[in-house]
Amino acid sequence: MTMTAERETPVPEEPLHRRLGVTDDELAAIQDRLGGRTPNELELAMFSVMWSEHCSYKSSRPLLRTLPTGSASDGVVAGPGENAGVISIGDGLAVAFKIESHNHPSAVEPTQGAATGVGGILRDIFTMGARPIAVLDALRFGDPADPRTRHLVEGVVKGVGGYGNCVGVPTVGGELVFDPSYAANPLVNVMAIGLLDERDLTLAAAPGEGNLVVLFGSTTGRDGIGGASVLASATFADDDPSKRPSVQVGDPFAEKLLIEASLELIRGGLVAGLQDLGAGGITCATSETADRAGTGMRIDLAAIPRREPGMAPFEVMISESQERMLAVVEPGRWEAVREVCERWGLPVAVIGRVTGDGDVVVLGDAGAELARIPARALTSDAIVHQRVAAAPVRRRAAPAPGAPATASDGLPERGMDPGAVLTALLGSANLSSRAAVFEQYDSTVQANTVEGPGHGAAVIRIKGTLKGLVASTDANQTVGASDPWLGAALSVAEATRNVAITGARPLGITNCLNYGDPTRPEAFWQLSEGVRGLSDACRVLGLPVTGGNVSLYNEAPGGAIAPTPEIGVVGLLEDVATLVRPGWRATADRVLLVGQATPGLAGSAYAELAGIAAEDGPPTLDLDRERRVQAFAREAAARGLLASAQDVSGGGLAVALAECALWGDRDRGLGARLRLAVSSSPAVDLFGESPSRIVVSTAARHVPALVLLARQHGLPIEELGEVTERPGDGTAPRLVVELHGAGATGAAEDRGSRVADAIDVTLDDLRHAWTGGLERALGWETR
Amino acid sequence: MTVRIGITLFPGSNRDLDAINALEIAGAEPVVLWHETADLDGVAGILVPGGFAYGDYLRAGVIARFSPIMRSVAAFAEDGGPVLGICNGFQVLTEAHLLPGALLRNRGLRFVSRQVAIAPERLDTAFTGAIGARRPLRMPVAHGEGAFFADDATLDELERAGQVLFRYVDPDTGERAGGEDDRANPNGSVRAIAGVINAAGNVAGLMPHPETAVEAILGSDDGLGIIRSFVETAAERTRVGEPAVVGAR
Amino acid sequence: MDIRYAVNVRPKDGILDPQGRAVEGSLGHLGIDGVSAVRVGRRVELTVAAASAADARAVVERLASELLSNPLIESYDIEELGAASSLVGGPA
Amino acid sequence: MDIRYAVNVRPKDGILDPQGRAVEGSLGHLGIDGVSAVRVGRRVELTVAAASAADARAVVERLASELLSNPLIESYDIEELGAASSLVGGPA
Ligand SMILES: Nc1ncnc2c1ncn2[C@@H]1O[C@H](COP(=O)(O)OP(=O)(O)O)[C@@H](O)[C@H]1O
Ligand SMILES: [Mg+2]
Repeated sequence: MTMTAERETPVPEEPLHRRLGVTDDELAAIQDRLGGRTPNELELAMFSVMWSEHCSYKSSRPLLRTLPTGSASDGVVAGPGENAGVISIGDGLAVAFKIESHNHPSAVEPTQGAATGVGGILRDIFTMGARPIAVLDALRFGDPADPRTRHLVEGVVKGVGGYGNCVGVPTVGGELVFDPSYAANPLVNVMAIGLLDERDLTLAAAPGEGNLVVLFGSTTGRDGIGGASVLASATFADDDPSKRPSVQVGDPFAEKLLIEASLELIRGGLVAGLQDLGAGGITCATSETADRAGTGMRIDLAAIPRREPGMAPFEVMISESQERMLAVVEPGRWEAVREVCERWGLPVAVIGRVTGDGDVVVLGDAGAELARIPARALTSDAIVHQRVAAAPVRRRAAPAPGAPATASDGLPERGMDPGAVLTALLGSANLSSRAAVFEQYDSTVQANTVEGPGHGAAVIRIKGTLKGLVASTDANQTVGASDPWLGAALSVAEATRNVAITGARPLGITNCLNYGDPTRPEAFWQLSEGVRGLSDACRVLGLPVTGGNVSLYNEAPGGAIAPTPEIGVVGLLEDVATLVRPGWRATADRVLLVGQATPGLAGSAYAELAGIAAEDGPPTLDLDRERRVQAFAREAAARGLLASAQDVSGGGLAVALAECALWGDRDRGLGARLRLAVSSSPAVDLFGESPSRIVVSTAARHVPALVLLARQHGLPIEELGEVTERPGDGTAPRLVVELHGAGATGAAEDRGSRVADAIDVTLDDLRHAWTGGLERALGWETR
Repeated sequence: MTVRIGITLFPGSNRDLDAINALEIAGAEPVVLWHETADLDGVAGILVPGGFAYGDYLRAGVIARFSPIMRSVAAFAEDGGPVLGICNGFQVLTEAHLLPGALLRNRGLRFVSRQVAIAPERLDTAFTGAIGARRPLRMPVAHGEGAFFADDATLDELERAGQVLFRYVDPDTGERAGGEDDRANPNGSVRAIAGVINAAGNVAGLMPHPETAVEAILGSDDGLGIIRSFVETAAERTRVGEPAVVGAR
Repeated sequence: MDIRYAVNVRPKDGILDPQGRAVEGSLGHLGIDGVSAVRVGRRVELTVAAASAADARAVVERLASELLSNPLIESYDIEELGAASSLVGGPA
Repeated sequence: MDIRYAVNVRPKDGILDPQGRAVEGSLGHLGIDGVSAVRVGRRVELTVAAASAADARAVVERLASELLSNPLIESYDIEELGAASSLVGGPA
């Protein structure tokens, strides 16, 4: 649906094009592309959808051109511009992956909005000839205590699960983040991964003048006519509600049939091109496939199977009815194509032909020509806006009285017991276990899930090979709010680190850029800084960006969302048996910290909890060090030096250690006795979220080799202590972290106490906090 | 010669790949049986897999019951052929009256997907013979309508006749799970019943997924014993050409 | 003749109805009281074309008992909604 | 007074009804024809205790619009089933 048009509520006396969200200069540009002619109603509707931000990327296209998109040498088989990125993984196999947003529809109708979001991204995957093998959902909402938020969470989770569970694609990971900036504008970003035989790679093009244009899948109704709704009410004077555009409803059962039928058509070599129908419906699918092949198309409206009587031509052309596919078929193959679709119980019809004139032509009753538009005018030659970017002027507020002067004082000044802080963080809405959500998702169907949701990156084995795929989604919106470049770079760093610490080699990146109104200079500045951060990080890490999606206008009267560059990564594990997991493995293993904490608590979970003044800046990111940390992790894993590896992210080192302990010994839990040198401040060392750090454990005999390897990569490494044995007396294992060094003792003396100089908590207490945290935050009754 | 096991494929079945994988590991030859055909292709046993047959709209499993293939499956079961229904397959078999009871919406009203623990009540059946000593058996559940239900009279009779095949148990203590408030009972099944067998002893169904728990790398291979038992029964039957199944006690 | 029917399916008495319970549970938040015995069931509306009203009725009876309800756990009743006009429903 | 009501919730016209479609698709297997325009919805039966019939009605109206139906994709109607006897429905 077109975000632009949805924003302004139409004023009747305005000219039609404005009511459709088409500006005056855009209308002029349209006339220019029509050789001076003024578009009729139908043509205008088609342009209004295709020139929407959502379909045309008219604000972001210039920025996206700056991203590194990789090349054949990176194994990239298909990059941006296709329905999904495709990267070769050897053995004649390739992986297709892409992330996409369904923020707006989910805000309106959470269950159907999220469900159709899953359906849409899955179609992008199997359209390429890949069987979908995994879904990850990255979700962002406002305050979990707010009834409105709870309604949205309940609905979105129901929608994601209801759809993924039924189509039989496991949902293996994602994110769930609460932040006030999403209160009125939740984010629902869904990533899908597919596996294909490289020979089956299918592109969304319409070659071959005279080929048939075939529509199969669900029938066409008035679903999600969105922006053009004004046209609906303009066209239908009467108030028959059935004639108003309606919410898209997902039918996962139909999608499942669509997957099987599409893959069968592709394997049988029956289609010359395949395109799913998403935003812009038939208009988008026809013009894009024609433009890609440099052809045109003639569409016969009457031939399109309808769900409802009395639909106007524009409704049929821009309807966003779900679960539909467009295929380009050589006339000689039509019978075979029909047989496949009908066997799967799917309506199928020839709705037109590929032509040579480069125009998309819509024919009405008795062949009357209702519209004629050059395909490229709707797609590759759509208007591009050069938006204005301006950084905000920041006024530095005077520190509140009594507020800590420097971050380093944060913890001691407040006299907090670090063990209590850790427990509070683990039980917080954002850091507690997400199980209450992902246990509503089938994460095991297809029998390939090696590591499902809950313990860092997800791992899927590739049956018939030794290989495994490792995937993660991440976005850092808290730092991005003050420094959008850093926020984006950190997002890439964390997402790829999550994958690298398993021993896998990240293959490439897909991204979903969730930002505000690009016509606002500050919002556009955030977007351009975000793209720059994404681009810089990917260049240093040597990763191609193979696709993604841009969602703008994520604003409400309350303000815009924090800039949210959602990053999806897929990595390759050559031998899935060598997978390194985050949980500690065995008693007496040594625990080491690779990397070093740097100051800067702004944007951390601790800062939020302790109310650290915003003057304290965010941590810095050294992209080259990030690269070396990841290279170190992969090499250590490859040489079998790692018993476990966990990255330091939300909640800092203390939370990372707690997760290693709780997830230890296959979730039964393992304690540890550790000593941590506190350089500057306990808060920074324990709870700071400075990047490029990982906690590893290994058998004592491997320690020297590990230390040497770290040195070779120019990385600081510190042995913290060892994994302790389960107490024989049946009492719970403990996590003990003694602090020593200047920072710590100073703090202790100030407080005249020693408690704050050690974390000493039982795993039972940590587990209780971590396990129930999300349900408590959402007011879900625990079961 | 490896035994051929049929897997019914309805539009919307989605654990068919899991079932094929498990049967191959158990040494059988999987044969896909399309819902529109009534021809069983000479298979020695039939596995009705998980998924959302016909979308599971209306009531899970009800629409599948009327498909041509299910009429043949009913006949196959009638003359003693071994039939195993897993998850959606269990729902289909109860709707088809090949198994007692019904599967209601999970008491928590939410889809439940996680590792659970179950224990067999009997080892002398066509579906449990090869399980061995391992207890409890860990395997995933993934369903929204898995709360087993029957009225008390029926339940008493099922228990008396030894037709309760699996119960949910506490993963740590191995003790029978409690009611709907016990996390070990993922869906609120009455008397913690996870699976049942028919009186004749040749048709069984369960909600958890043994066919997905057949390789250590997938988190558990505790399900393999169940699949093996089923495959061996089918193999046995082809050898002697008649039911090698133990009926109700 | 075309006749439109509704088939109402409800959980049998004595069968626990978690959906009904959930509705009752949420009444508090809405500040509603005095509501009890909530039962959540299905309502299926359909149009039958048959030679006679009796034939049509027979078709609905069969659908209701064999497909739309499970006698073990559900009971049903049939409502006749009158002669079907094309406005009612509209093809799904 | 105790009054028993039924709230019938159905997908709005024009809104895709996958369930209705699935039922229609399965009729062939049942050997049933002549059935069309199948719409699958919910039926919620409940008892309201209120001072007056008007009050009771108001409660149901509110429940139907705020809790039992999703106005974006569903429409509903309310049936009065008469004075509630303990036989009707029965507590969940
Ligand atoms: N909405 C969700 N759906 C599925 N899995 C989720 C979701 N949210 C979080 N998870 C899983 O919970 C775990 C914790 O999430 P997160 O803290 O973002 O992981 P990490 O710290 O490794 O980035 C991860 O395994 C993640 O995949
Ligand atoms: Mg994360």
